[in-house]
Amino acid sequence: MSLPPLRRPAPTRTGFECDRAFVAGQFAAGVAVLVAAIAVASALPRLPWRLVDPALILIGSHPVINALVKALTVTVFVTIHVIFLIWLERKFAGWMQARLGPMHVGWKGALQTIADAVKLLMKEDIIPTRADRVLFVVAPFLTFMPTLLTFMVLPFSETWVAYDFPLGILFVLAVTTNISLGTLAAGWGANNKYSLLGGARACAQVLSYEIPMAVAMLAVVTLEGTMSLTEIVKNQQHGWNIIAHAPVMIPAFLIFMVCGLAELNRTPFDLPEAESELVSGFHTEYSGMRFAFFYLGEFAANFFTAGLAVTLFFGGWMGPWLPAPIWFGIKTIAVVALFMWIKWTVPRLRVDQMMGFCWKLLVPASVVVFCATALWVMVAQP
Amino acid sequence: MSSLAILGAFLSLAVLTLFPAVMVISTRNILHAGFWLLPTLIGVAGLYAMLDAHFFVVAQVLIYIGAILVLILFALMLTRDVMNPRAPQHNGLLTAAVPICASLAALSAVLLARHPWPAGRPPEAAGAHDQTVALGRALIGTYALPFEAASVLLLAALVGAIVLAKAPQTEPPSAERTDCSGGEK
Amino acid sequence: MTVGLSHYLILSAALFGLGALAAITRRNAVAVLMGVELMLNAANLNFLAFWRYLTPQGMEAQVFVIIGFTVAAAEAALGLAVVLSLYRDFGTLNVDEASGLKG
Amino acid sequence: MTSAIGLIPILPVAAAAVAGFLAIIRKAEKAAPLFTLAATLAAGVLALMNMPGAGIAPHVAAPWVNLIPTDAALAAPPGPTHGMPPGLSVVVGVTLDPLSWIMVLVVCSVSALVQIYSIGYMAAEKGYARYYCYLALFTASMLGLVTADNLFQLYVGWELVGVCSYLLIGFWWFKPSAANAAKKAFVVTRFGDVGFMLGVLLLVSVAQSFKFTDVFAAYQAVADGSLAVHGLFSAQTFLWLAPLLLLCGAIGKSAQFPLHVWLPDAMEGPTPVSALIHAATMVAAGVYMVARLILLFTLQAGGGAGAALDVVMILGAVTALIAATIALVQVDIKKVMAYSTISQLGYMMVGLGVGGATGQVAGMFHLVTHACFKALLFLTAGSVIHALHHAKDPNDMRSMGGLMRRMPHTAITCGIGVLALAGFPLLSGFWSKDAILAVALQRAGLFGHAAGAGPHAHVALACGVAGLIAAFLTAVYSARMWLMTFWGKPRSDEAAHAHESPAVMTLPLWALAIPSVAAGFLLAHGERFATFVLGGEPGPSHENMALSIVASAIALAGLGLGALLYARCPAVDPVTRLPRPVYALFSNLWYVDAFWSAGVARGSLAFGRAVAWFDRSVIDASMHGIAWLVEQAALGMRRSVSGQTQTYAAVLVAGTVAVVLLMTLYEQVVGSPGPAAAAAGWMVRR
Repeated sequence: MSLPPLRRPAPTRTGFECDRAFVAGQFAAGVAVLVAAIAVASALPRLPWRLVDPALILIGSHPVINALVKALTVTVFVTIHVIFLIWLERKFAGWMQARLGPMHVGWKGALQTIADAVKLLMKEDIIPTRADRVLFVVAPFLTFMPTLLTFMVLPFSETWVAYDFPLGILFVLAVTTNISLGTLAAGWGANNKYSLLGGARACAQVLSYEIPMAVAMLAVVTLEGTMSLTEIVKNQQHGWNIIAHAPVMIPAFLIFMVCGLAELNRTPFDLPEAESELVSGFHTEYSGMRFAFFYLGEFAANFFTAGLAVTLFFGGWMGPWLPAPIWFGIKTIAVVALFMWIKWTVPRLRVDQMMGFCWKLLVPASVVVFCATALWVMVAQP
Repeated sequence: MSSLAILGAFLSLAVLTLFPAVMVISTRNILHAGFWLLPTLIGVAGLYAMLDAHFFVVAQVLIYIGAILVLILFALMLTRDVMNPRAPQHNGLLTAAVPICASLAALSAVLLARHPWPAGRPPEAAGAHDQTVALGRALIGTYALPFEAASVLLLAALVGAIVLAKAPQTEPPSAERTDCSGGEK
Repeated sequence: MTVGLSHYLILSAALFGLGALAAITRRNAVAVLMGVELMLNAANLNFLAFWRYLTPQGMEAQVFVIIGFTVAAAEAALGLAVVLSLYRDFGTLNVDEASGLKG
Repeated sequence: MTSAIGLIPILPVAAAAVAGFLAIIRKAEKAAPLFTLAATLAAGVLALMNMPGAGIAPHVAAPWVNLIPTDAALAAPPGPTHGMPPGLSVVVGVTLDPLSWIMVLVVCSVSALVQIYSIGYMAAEKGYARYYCYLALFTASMLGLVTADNLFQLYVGWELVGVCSYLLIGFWWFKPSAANAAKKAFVVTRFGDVGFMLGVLLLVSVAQSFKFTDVFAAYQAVADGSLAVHGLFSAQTFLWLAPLLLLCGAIGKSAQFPLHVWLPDAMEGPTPVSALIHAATMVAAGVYMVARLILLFTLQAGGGAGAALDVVMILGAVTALIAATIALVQVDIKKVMAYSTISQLGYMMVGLGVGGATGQVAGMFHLVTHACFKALLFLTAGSVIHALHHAKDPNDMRSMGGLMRRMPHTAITCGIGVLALAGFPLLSGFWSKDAILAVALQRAGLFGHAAGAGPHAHVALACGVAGLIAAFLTAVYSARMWLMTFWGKPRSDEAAHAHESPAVMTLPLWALAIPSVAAGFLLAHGERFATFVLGGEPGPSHENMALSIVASAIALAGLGLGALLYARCPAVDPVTRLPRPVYALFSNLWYVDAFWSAGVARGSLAFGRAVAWFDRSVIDASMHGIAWLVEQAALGMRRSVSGQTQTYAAVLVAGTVAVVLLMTLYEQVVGSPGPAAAAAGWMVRR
């Protein structure tokens, strides 16, 4: 009796054996979509709006209405771009991990995030019985609001900035610190020890890394002599800071990047929400729309930090041929991609390592960089 | 803006400042009292903005909210096991202190309001950038000494805080541990 | 009716009174600190109001406010260190019970 | 080199510091004499190199060392052009005029010899370095005193030597007698020093300067009537009061009657100290001071009153006579010498009391020769005591005798000293004592020149005769002392087995014996001493053959009487066979000590007890009452200190509100700011 010969099954294309080039193409396509969207948006001011609707001009010139319109615009942008960023992140993660990522909803899963958002909106709004209801409810907003505020001063171009604040950098520093209030409120409000630990960790982490980050940003301020973000970009028209002043700006950028990662609670500094230790940290008990807010804030901060890095070090909206906002978008997405690359590559630090790294290395290093910048200014630009 | 709008802004900021301050005093939950401090501080920042003190608006947010308030809340969380919202939150001075503090505020308010201050508001303060530049020059120029004194104060506070907060190296035996609160509880 | 200097002064007097009330009557040491912060805020508000209305060209008031911020920060840091050692040594934050200076 | 004379008082201070350091660390104590001796010798050499010539007195002033800067001096811009600050200020200065120079040499040489001697004498003592520290400090103070060019420095040195004397008398502080003697010396001299200080202040208040030259000028001006004296005193009172007050200091420091009682007790200190301080130098400070300021006394005498000078002379004569009689009956060898010293100091005062340059020269001459032979005598006494230190009372002459054969160097040098003291012809004491008697008796009109008797001739005559009697007594007790100590057979086992002291102690004896023999002749010959002291101007000669013969005869008679009585070593001391009341008077020290202890000390104690009673039952009681009230009030107020900081804060706020409210209401009612507002405004303006 002879048994039929063993046959290997025919290879099938599964999600786990996808083509890397294919995924990269999808990623590129996503970037192209975003760029196109921004291009369209950048064309909008060139359209003859004034001819279309004089009433709109009237409304836009009134300070209060002007402010409201700007606020609304910023809010909408923050909300919308996060949808794209989340999709991008998932695709990127898929690419890094040699899989496809979301594929089914919309073209290449482009609408997956919207579906998820709808799902979150539909979910039951759970508030734990023993929770501190007020703080539990307020916390997501406290986390999201500062991030939203930072976008006010982020210059997409010379004119595309909601509030060209002369003390922009200081404003950014002041506002971003307040995120820790939200994490504290969330950690406390849930009445859960993991949440509390996560909240405390997040607070300590943000406060600690704020210092080298601020000093690194002050180095840029020293170099430029202004705190206005638009002014800083304009001063870079003869060369990006990181190239023109490479000896001091490259270290400053590195410090800024590390601190930015920590401020964003991203790997390798994602201790406050370390899933394996703290079961997602301060938003363990959150679900539904409240959880969405945390997520929203996190991704918006991601984009903002990248945009700030671009503004400070990579010439902001400056660039040839293309409109200014498109350049800004390209550069920012590149930095965001850098963040994602790090996130999906590096393992998490231990909590004592993280604090020690900040206080023992980053703070002194940032001070050294700051002093070096002052010397550089004195020597190179008398 | 019209003067009415300014008055409206002022009044709403005053409410934003004072009502949470009342809540800071009266709330039983000490952590909530800490969070009530947030609108008060924001209100004060808004008043700074009305006074054209642009730098201090941001500094208020950065230092008072970003640093001090967070520090306070942090301390409250570290000591949460002694927090009991059901225990009385005010000492026996409450009945005496309310009229005292009310008369303090009322007396100062009356005296300050009656004083013949120069009427009107000087036309324009310098812009945010110029103001900050002037402040920076003042701090490293005319007022370098106060500035250095403040930095020394901060350093001393830093060292003092470390010394105070550092746990004792060797715990004395619990039997011999002195009870500083005295035997007259 | 325009907003004048006395408006700000009265507002800061009220804020100062509230802060003093918190500092005097609250039993929790941290709440006492909060009251002190309120009082410092009132003082800073006074400084800046005087600066805006009386000496808009001078820098004294602004320098004073900087010092005030510094003092507030130092006070918060030291005060919280005291609170922590109070908590460690007494097991309470009730300032009524920490009366070692009793005559 | 002249500027280096500033180092004369400073070098011993440095040495004292080094010795003190050694004493504190208790290491290498034996090295202390090296430093102190070197400093003392260096100071002496500095003085030798800067010998004042005719009309030239080396002087350095340090205007930048201004002990009492005046406002004007402080306001003056600093710079080399500003020499002496104006106004009442003390410019530190060191002067080396003949008077100072002589004193510096005496102090340095005696101090150096005593330090050498002490190497042997103190070898076995504890506190060796401490001893040398004190000695060097004393030397420094004495040098500062004698080189001062102003009253302030003089006074500072004056008090410092007093302190050093206190420290050295009480060197063996664990002996109650030494401690008491130190206290007694300090307290008794304080009586005089109070007067001295008042005198200094009186003079300075008139002269507006501390400098001697200014003081003299001012005093002269007051005498002339060209300077008015403001204040409590009239010009006439000032003229006699100021020198008398200064004399009070001399009475205390130079142990004149009636404040001499401290000096015999001071013999509790180590014997070399007695030689240096209580024979040669410190006790001479009073004499030096009077000589230095003789112009004040003399000017006043020239004014016709003469009271101060007469007081000096009478005091000196009384002291010389009384001390001599007491010395006659003492059995303690050091006490004999102590009273002898007092007696000789009285002689010097008699000389100074004659007044003017002649008296100054005579007194200082005797000071110098006395320093030589009395230091010698004390050192020989120390040598004897050192040899007998096992005896129960090594000072008691009754247990000595026959030491001539055991201790030949000591005996011979002591004999020289005794002869010099007694005024044996041609030895140093003869010349100086002769000079004093000569000036005194010449003022009385005897043995004199054609000028005849000076003012107050009867006083001078009485004092001269007293001096002659004292000279006789001096010869008697000198012979008694030497014979009881060295002649005959030993009267105790210790005396029988005594040994000569080591060379380090006998060499200084011989070094002092030479000037004891020769100094008088060398200095008196051709009036060298007078010429030098008076700055080149040859003084009038006082040598008088007749007086010399008389004095020699008296001295020889005294020595002969002493030899007659004591050469055969009588079992019973012949002085005890004096008539009983006389002996009682002598042996009870003329009841002076008794007067002080019974009258003054008891009186003070009784007064003190009364004051103490008042203090306890009235002042203290009222204070206690107040304290009780405060305590009761505090017990009541203690309740308010609850330890509750918040309560304090509440009270603080309430108080502020109340004060401001009251101020406001006051202003409302009265219409003007109240006193509280004014005070607040004043404070703000400040």
